Amino acid sequence: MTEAQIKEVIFKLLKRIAPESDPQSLGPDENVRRALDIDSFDALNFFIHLHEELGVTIPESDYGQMNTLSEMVRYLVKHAG
Amino acid sequence: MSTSTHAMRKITYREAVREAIRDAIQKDERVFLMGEDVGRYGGCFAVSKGLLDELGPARILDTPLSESGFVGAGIGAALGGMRPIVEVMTCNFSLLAADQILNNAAVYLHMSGGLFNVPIVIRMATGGGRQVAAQHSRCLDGWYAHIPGIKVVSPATVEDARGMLWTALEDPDPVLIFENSGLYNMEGELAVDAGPVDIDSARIRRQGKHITLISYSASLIKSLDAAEILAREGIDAEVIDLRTLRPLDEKTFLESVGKTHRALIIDEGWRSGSISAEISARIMESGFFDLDAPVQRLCSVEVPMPYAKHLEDAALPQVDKIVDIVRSMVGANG
Amino acid sequence: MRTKGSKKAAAKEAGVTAVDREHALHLLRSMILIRRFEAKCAELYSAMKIRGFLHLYDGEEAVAVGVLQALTPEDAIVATYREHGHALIRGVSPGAIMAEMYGKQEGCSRGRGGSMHLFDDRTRFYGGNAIVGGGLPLAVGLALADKMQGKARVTCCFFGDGAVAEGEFHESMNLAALWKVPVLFVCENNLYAMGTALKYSHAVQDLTRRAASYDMACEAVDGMDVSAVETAARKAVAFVRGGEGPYFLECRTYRFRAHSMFDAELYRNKAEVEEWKKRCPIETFSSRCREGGLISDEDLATIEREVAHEVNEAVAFAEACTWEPLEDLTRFVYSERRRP
Amino acid sequence: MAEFRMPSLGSDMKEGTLLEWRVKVGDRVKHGDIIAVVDTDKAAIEIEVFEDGIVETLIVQPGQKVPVGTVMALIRQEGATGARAIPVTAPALEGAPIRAAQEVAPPMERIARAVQGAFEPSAPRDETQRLRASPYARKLAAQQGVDLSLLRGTGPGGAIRATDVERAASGVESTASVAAAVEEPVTRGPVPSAEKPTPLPTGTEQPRVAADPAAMRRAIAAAMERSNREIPHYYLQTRIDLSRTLRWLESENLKRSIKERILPVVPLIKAVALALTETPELNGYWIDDRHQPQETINIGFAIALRQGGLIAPAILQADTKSIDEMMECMRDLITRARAGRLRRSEMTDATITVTSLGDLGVETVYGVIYPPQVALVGFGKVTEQPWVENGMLGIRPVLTATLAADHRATDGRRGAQFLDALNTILQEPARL
Repeated sequence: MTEAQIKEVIFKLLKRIAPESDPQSLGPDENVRRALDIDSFDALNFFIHLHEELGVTIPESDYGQMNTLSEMVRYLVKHAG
Repeated sequence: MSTSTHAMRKITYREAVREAIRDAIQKDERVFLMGEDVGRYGGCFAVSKGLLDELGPARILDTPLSESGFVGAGIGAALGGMRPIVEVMTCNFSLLAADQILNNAAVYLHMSGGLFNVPIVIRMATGGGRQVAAQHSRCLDGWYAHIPGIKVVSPATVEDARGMLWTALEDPDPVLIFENSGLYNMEGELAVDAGPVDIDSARIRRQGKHITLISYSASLIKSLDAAEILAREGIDAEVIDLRTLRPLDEKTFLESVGKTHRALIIDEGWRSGSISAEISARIMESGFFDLDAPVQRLCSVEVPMPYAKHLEDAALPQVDKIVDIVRSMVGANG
Repeated sequence: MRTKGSKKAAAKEAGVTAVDREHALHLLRSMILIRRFEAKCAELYSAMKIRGFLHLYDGEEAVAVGVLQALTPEDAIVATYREHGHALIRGVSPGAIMAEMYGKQEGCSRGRGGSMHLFDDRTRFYGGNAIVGGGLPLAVGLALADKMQGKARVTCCFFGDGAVAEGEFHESMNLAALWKVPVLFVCENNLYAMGTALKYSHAVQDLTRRAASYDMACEAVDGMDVSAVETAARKAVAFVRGGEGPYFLECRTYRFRAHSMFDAELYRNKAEVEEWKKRCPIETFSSRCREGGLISDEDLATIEREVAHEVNEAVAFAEACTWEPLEDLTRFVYSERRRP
Repeated sequence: MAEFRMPSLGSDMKEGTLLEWRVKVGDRVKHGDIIAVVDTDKAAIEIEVFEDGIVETLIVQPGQKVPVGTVMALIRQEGATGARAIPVTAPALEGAPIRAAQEVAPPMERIARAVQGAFEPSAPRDETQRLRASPYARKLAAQQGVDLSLLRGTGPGGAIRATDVERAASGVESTASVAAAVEEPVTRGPVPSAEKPTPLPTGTEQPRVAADPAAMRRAIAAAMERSNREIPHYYLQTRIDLSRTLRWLESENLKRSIKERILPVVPLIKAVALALTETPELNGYWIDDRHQPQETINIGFAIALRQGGLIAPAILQADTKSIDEMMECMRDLITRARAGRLRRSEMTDATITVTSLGDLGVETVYGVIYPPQVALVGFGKVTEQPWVENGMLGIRPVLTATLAADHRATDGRRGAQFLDALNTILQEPARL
């Protein structure tokens, strides 16, 4: 899966959680949860959806490595191999 | 209510009252019947027919037309240790004895600070419907129920006609029994060994869930007839027989209204200041939040009773009127 | 009748028939007790200790005192709203009567009746009935019960001339005569039905003729003369107790005070009252007894002293009595326990 | 001609002062436009119009104080259909005294208005057309959380009867009561459920939530205003060492798939439920001047909505739910809350509210109690803090828990006992 494909999935899922937002306008190093006002529930849902879409299981301990768009892409590229 | 499982028999309301009087006089030597024409005539409504011969003049006393005199004498006799059954021919004439009933019977216990109770039973015919016009058609059951110190009962069934008298005689205080003259010929099933019944509670004569019809005496019979008609239309009316108008058993009708959320009171008395007004007020006081429709009343039209049949019929509560009101209260646009 | 040789002679001399000294003292004392007790009531009424209606018996004492001599404890009394005297002489305690007028719970009717409704079961005192004529049917019934139960008791019913105009009077006279029940009807004819004189109330002013019309035994007596009343009452009671049927005794008397405390007495003149006061039952009886040597001035003083003490005791008792608690307001509307 | 009347914005509002007109004669207005600002006893409030049309007359002038129900302006409808047409005498009547301009709406229009009104949660009830509902219907509606103002009655004179309420509650709509949709979170009043004590009166006092953020804002405003006005709050706060709970949670989550993972707030809510079993006085209502503790523990959980506003649906019988059940329940609630599909009991049955603002970094929450509840528990962010235990200094994840409680119902001691119980439970997470 390419970086672009992964980004597309991320945008789609974020849009589902925050329909009024424009995820594509996020800066690469912007804190996603803060920018899109995503609470812990939505965050959990986001990880669940990522698991469903990409088959990646993200352990709780790794949540801290996925704060920004670039962090997410990096992590997912690595684990969705 | 009879708990007897024994054989039943057909009996008229009149016979049931007569049987109750005979039974009471035979059981208790203090009991006697007095009133106008109760002896040789056999009772204005033939209730005591034959009792003079059977029980003798010491127990069946004809009185002159002196309502105040003989009702007062009954009160005195009760104070003096007897258990009189005083028959006032109809409640219309009881007004001539109103002084004795209200100013003596009802207050002696209280006025004497509990020293002198008056164990008298006063029976009287009540109600209209026999084309006897304004002076002979009053329904004063509820009117007397206004008075603290007396108890007012209105038997509507042969069972109550048979069973209320003894309980009333055992009561230490004055009890007025109102027998609706329209009921004397009514036939009903009665246990062969039917005995006393309580005189302080109402009865649900028919279970239902859509509306509560609250009534007593002859109007109860009309209410039950109306409920049958309504049942065919799918309206399930609960019918309550008050039986006792004072003290009023409000628990029974409040519980019923709590279940059905609607109440129609059928009262042969006039509407203003009536027992139906009292019941309605009590529902407001204690059952307001259970109501899904305003309490309605069907009472006698507020005219002195006219003689002509069609006018009299129109003045009294009737089955078709009950049915109409219930339909409007329960129906789709009610 | 108690008689003692020498006294009897003295009494006869004094024009007092069949009254010995002891009895004379008793009669006098009874009348004075009523008079002084009621004078106290009037005083207490003005002091607002007693309220409601207060009807005083001033002038009529000879009737209650005379009639009640003839009754036994088994007999029954039905009285009117002017009944303090009857209750006192019947033996209801002055303290309980005074407490009743105070409205206290130790009153003879627990403060439920007041002045007009004194009751006492112990002495078969069936009350102070305040509906004029209302007590008569009741008395007939009490007598009927006695007759039915075969008891040789008499019911004595007091009422005024006003009651004679009531339908209940006639119904009761008829019933009593018809059934021959043992009632002694005592009409206390004081000439006024409240403020309306007999002559303005009755087509026939000889009230015994009413009784006669029912074929009832009857007699009219000077109600200001206690001995005459007593004598007539004894005769009447004997008749009634003998199973002869009812009896009508008219006691012609006069009320010295107003009808009730709130009465301007516009309907009679002072001269008339003064004229009647000359016939005061206490004065006349006491004079006769003294003149006849039956009693002394000292006796009179002793009576006055004792009565004053008794009245004061009654007032002290009533003052010390208690109010019925409000929680008991609705008691005695219906019986609290069934009587057998 | 339609009349624009001084609305009743609460049962205790009897009159209002017009502050300003936002329109002038001849302006075209449409349903929902703010056309006036009215000063009430509480605050200046913007008032909307419920008619489309042209402002014909402005009757009340700014500064005037008028009773609720007073006609303030007349709105002339344009391009109306036959049914809505002005009577033929209209020209003569236009601009005539108000009385003459009264209009009786034809039935179809009334139905249409009712439907419209149903979607218009902020519609102030016209006090001159008092809601006609039977006492039993009101009782039922309150018990089941049905908003009577959204129903069309089938009783005499259009009175709402029990059957209308039951129909609405069961989701079977009567023709005009579409908006009483059970699936819609139309009711926000945390009213006791059936068999519970007397609920809040229905009507304008009962705030409602709907898609319209402004309306929701007003609903929240009304509830919070009432809370502030009526409830004497007291606040208690405590710091809780959450290390044991978090450690336990971590190990629990390791056993679970990602879909089954449990968020930290879940054990906190469970702990609140368990603590309430020890201090039941905090679980319940203050109604009719009476403290009415409830047996069932239904924890309202404040959920912020993306479009603004918040909603606090109840986790029913929270004390009886396992951690997993509770997580599932919360997931479901949040999903449906955001989709606007909460069930009535969830909207109305909360007996206490928990609000957790830790996601946003807030350390301490001082909550406003949701009437008629008597307590609100607030959780802040879990932060690492120096912590002394047994004389040893260490770094621990620490949570600040606060209790806002109604002083009419309980006293500080009871509140302190609650926080103490909460702390104790969180130190023994196995109990969760």
